[in-house]
Amino acid sequence: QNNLKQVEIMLDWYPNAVHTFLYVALEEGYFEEEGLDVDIVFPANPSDPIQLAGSGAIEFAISYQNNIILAQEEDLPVSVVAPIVRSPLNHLLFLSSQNFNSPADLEGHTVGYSGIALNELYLKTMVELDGGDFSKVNVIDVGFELGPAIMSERTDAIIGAYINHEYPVLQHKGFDIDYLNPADYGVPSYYELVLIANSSFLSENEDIVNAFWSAAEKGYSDMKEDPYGSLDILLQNQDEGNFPLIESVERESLDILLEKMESPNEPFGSFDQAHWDDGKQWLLSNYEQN
Amino acid sequence: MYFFHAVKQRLSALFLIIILILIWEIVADHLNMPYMFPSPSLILFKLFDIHEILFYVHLPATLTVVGIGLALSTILGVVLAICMHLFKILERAVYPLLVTSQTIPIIALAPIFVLWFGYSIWSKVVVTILITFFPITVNTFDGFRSVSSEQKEWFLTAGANKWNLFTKLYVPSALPSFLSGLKIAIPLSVIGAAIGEWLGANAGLGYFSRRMMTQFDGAGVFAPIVWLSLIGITGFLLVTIIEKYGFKWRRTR
Amino acid sequence: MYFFHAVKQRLSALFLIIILILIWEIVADHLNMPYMFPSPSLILFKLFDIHEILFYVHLPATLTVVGIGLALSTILGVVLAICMHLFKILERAVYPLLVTSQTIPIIALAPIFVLWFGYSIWSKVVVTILITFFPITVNTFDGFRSVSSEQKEWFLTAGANKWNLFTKLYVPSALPSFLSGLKIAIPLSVIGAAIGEWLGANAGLGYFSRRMMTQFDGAGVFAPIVWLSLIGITGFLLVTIIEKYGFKWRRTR
Amino acid sequence: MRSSIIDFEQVSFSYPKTSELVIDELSFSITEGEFVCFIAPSGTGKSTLFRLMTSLELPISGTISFRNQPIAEGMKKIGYMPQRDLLLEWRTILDNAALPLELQGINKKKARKMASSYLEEFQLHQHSHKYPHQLSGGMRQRVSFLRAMLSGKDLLLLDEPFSALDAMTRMTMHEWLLQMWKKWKLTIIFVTHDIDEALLLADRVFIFSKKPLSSYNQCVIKETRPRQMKNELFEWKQEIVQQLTEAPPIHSLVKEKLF
Amino acid sequence: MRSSIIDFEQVSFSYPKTSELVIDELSFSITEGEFVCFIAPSGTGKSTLFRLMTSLELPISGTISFRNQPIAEGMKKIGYMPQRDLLLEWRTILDNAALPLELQGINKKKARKMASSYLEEFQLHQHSHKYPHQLSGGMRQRVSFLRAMLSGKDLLLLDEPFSALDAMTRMTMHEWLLQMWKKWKLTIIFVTHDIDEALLLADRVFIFSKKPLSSYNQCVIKETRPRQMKNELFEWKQEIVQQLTEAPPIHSLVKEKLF
Ligand SMILES: Nc1ncnc2c1ncn2[C@@H]1O[C@H](COP(=O)(O)OP(=O)(O)OP(=O)(O)O)[C@@H](O)[C@H]1O
Ligand SMILES: Nc1ncnc2c1ncn2[C@@H]1O[C@H](COP(=O)(O)OP(=O)(O)OP(=O)(O)O)[C@@H](O)[C@H]1O
Ligand SMILES: [Mg+2]
Ligand SMILES: [Mg+2]
Repeated sequence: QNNLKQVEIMLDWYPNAVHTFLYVALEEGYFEEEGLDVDIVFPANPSDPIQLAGSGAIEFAISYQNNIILAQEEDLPVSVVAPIVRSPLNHLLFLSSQNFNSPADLEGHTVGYSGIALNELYLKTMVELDGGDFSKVNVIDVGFELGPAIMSERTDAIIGAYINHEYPVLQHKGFDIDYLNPADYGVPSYYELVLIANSSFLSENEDIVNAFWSAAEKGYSDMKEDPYGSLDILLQNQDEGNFPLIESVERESLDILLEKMESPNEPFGSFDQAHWDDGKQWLLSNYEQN
Repeated sequence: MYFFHAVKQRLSALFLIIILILIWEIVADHLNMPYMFPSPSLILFKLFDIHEILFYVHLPATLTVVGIGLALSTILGVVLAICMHLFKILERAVYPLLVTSQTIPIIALAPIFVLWFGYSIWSKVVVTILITFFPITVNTFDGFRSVSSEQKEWFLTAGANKWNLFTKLYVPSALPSFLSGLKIAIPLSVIGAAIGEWLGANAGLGYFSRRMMTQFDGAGVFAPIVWLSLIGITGFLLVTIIEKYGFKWRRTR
Repeated sequence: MYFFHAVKQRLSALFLIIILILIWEIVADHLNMPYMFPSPSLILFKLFDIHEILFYVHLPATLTVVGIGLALSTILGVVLAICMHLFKILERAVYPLLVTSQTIPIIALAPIFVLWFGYSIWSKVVVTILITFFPITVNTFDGFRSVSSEQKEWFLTAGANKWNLFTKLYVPSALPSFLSGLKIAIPLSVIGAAIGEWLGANAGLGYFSRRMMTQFDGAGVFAPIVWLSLIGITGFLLVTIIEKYGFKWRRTR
Repeated sequence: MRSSIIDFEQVSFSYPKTSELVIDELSFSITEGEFVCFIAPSGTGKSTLFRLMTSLELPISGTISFRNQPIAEGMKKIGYMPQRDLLLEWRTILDNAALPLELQGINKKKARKMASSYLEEFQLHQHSHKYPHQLSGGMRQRVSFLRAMLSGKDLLLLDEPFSALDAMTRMTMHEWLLQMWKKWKLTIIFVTHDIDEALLLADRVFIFSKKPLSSYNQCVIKETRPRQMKNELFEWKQEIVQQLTEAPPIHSLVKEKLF
Repeated sequence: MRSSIIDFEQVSFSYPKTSELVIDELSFSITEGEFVCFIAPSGTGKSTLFRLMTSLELPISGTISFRNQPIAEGMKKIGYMPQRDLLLEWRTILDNAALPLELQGINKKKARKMASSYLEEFQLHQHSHKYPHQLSGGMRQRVSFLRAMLSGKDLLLLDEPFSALDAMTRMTMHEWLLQMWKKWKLTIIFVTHDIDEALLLADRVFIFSKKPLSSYNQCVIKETRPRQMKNELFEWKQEIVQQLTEAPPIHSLVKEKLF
């Protein structure tokens, strides 16, 4: 146990169904078999995983494709290890009573986004493709508190929320929620979640990165075989009170996720450079800072 | 003449600042990680680069919050201190509550204020008030308490009514202490406004700085902070000047 | 005997608190929006419900940060105040910097601390120090300045050396003012720890509260805040007791 | 005989949290318009008597009356000059002197003008814009004295008002005080350690010699004013000193032709 | 003749930010072991002279020397009792009195014990655990006096040390002071407004009458001590009062058989 190599991975968010494979790998001892002692930590802010991986404070992190591209443009030393969720989960959510039918209806309304400014770009693309005037939409950074923002009707809609998390959770709380999919309004598909590593760590410790990934893959195949059993491992790992996950919600979530982590011609973790580059091109030509 | 004297007085501060900035510049250049440790020259450059938007959009937004928050909190704090001073029962009832209110980490409650007040200016003002209210109240109240009982007794025997006692003895006695409180409160008000903006805003220096953070723009994070510091320093200096010219009797010492 | 007296003294505060809580309960029941405005009874219930984890996991984490932060900031603040008092040049050089440092909204910089220090305890301790440092330093320093020149002159003519002057005149004179500063700093330290935790932590009362916010659990947001307040109040009362029993000469008034 | 203005009846007093009795069943009465001096060793309780008269302290037994009313209500009719001058550090001399006038509701400008004319009489006018810490001890004392005089009250309690003054200045102040006393028909109680001063000013001198204060000897002086210092004074002084030390059985000396 | 301990040579002084001159080219010299009294009207500059001797203020021209050295270096050899007692509010009487001993490096316990025995001589021992604000004016003054005496210095500057004391207590203090003066071979400069006191104590009385301080008359008293108050005193007093008022051309009175 003493000669295990210690590494840290920072999740993109608090643990939920999408992280099941990591917890399975941990619980079943796959990491240990690979000679790794893995510590899973969660961020306090949405941009922390990239930045901490960049600063070298942690070895691995999970983040979003477009955010990673922007970070690399700013010379943050982070490199892709493997995509985890292959298509967007990020949706525009609102209470059904708002009766938004298409993004242009958002004109004159307030939309909250999580601390990632990229969401503004998604929203702008959606509104403009629908023929709306984006300058008439009031956009507000509400940080991590996406759910409360619409529940309390302080914002009319939120973007940056996940179709597999906030959506079922809000429904579970008894709210009638509708959503619009950015992909339907001109936002090209991208890898929602990507495993990354600090660049210099990656180049100096390729064996460790490979070991980490093969353990993660083992966790994934266990999860695919017995989704709900694996979910139980995650649920057991939650410390009471700390992140009480709702089993039914997480099951629903897992069902959505499994389809997005792997497709018939793209196995789990496979990286499509062309897909990445297309996304990058769209991003860099549309994104302007500030 | 006087101006040169004042400059000379502050020369050592200037000197220290310059040295610190130089060290910073060298270290930053050496590390070469501008996204987390930008050099001062980079920040200065950024400051000019985005001057327009900082000065005309974000500065006014933050100044409004700081101004309203500080004004309200001064009024509330002073009124409360006066009431506690006048009515012993209020002191015993309110003082513990005040302390309690202060220990509530606003940060943790602030998201809830946003739910209550919405993303209007008021959620930010409330945070500012909550953080500045305590030093003002406590210092003003301590100022009232510092009046010696002998002085008070003399006023009473001289036939002073409550109003006289208050305006001619308590107010002048508590003034220095109140201003000390204000000096502590002004920098806190800037912090309060920044916290408020962080919780939900689409303008303001605190908001802008944090936004740059998520965009990995280290210099952009620091540039609005320079402005924030300027607000705090200006306010602080203002109070210091009032102190200096208001209390002539202290200067003759 | 004394105990009953003390209780009676505080009866009015208790009374006011009870009334406020009752009003809160009624309003909360009426609104029926527990995710943003939980009733006190709900919070109390939650407090018992998650008592174990709050008390054994999150409270110790926060207490450690508050303890280390406050201790370091007291040491630093007092040492700096002493240095500024002893060396005029330092006063002129450091005081303006101190003010500037204070006006930097930590909130906006704190994410960067996280980059520097990671999610270790030190990023939280640094935030706590930055927020509590100013009141302690300023109050201690103002305490030194409050010594009348007449008293100082007497000590000089009586052949006091610097050390005598310091221990027998300046320290006792500045003590009340230092404790006032500490009273302001203690609640701020709790806030500092909470801010720090919000920015990067896996344990702590502030972290937990914010975590509950994303879970739409209103009562869960408030429950750790009750504990945070208890830390602040306990610290504050401790200083008040020291004041009361340390300054016998004031009590005889 | 005129009616009494202050009456002590079996008054006892001790400071809270101390066990020693400062005043023990003391009774005396002072007549309207009288000029009375108190003489007693240091620390016997003269200042305490004043604190009782101004109801800053309350007796533990006995009653104090002002014009036959219990004291609490009469308090605001008493002008008081405490032993330690309590000038306000943030006000100039002129503003300190004007303070009692302001407290009587006179507007600031007029109050200053009035105070200014008195300062001139005290030869302090060239210092009127200084702050208290810039004055000499005797100057502070005179400002404090003036402040008590301007309180506009019928009964004045003066606690060692001239202790920091030289003989000449003191004489001027005596003259001025007697003049005011006559003009405004004041009643004055005056604490001093200077027996000459007591003999020069008082209608009656109270000599307290025991601690706690319980009984006193008195010396009634019928000589008209202005009185002149004379050589015979010395004997009477010696007599008073003796009374202070040996505390013989209570009796009154009446000096018809002292000067 | 013994050597001089303090020398003023053409000293002038005015307080910063004021235009008036307080001291104007004053010269005098005081001999080792002398007991000197200063008498002057209120506000002429006696306390200022003391502030100059302790180098709390610096002359604008002229030199002050202590044992023929410029003053700054001699300062720590001077014990000073300021006019306003500066007792530390947070220390008991006993601890206030022990302070100068502590400053001399004596440990706290021993300092207290020593101070305690002196408090007993001053009959303040039953108050030794009180705080300054619980004392009467005269008691505070005695503590402040004791504090200056215990400073352990050869030269003592006493600024109106007994102004708040009654005749009897004052006599005790006089005796005690003279005893210490002899025993420890002190040099004492004593400011007082009480001419009797000056005549009873001093080898030499300086009479300053003009403002700014520039010249003085002096009265040398050769009578042995202890001196007794006598009837003839009165005439000499009158003479001094006259000097204070009229300021005749400088001359010295020498009183061989005053008492
Ligand atoms: N606030 C107080 N608390 C306790 N004891 C006090 C207080 N004030 C005065 N005393 C005590 O009461 C006694 C009488 O004091 P008081 O000031 O009346 O004396 P005094 O006659 O005015 O003396 P002096 O001539 O020295 O001014 C003294 O023993 C003193 O110690
Ligand atoms: N700090 C100061 N600043 C300006 N002027 C001052 C200051 N201290 C004293 N003076 C002035 O200097 C003059 C002399 O004051 P000083 O205190 O020496 O008088 P004194 O002889 O001791 O009088 P007293 O007998 O009343 O104590 C006075 O006119 C006074 O107003
Ligand atoms: Mg007295
Ligand atoms: Mg003087």
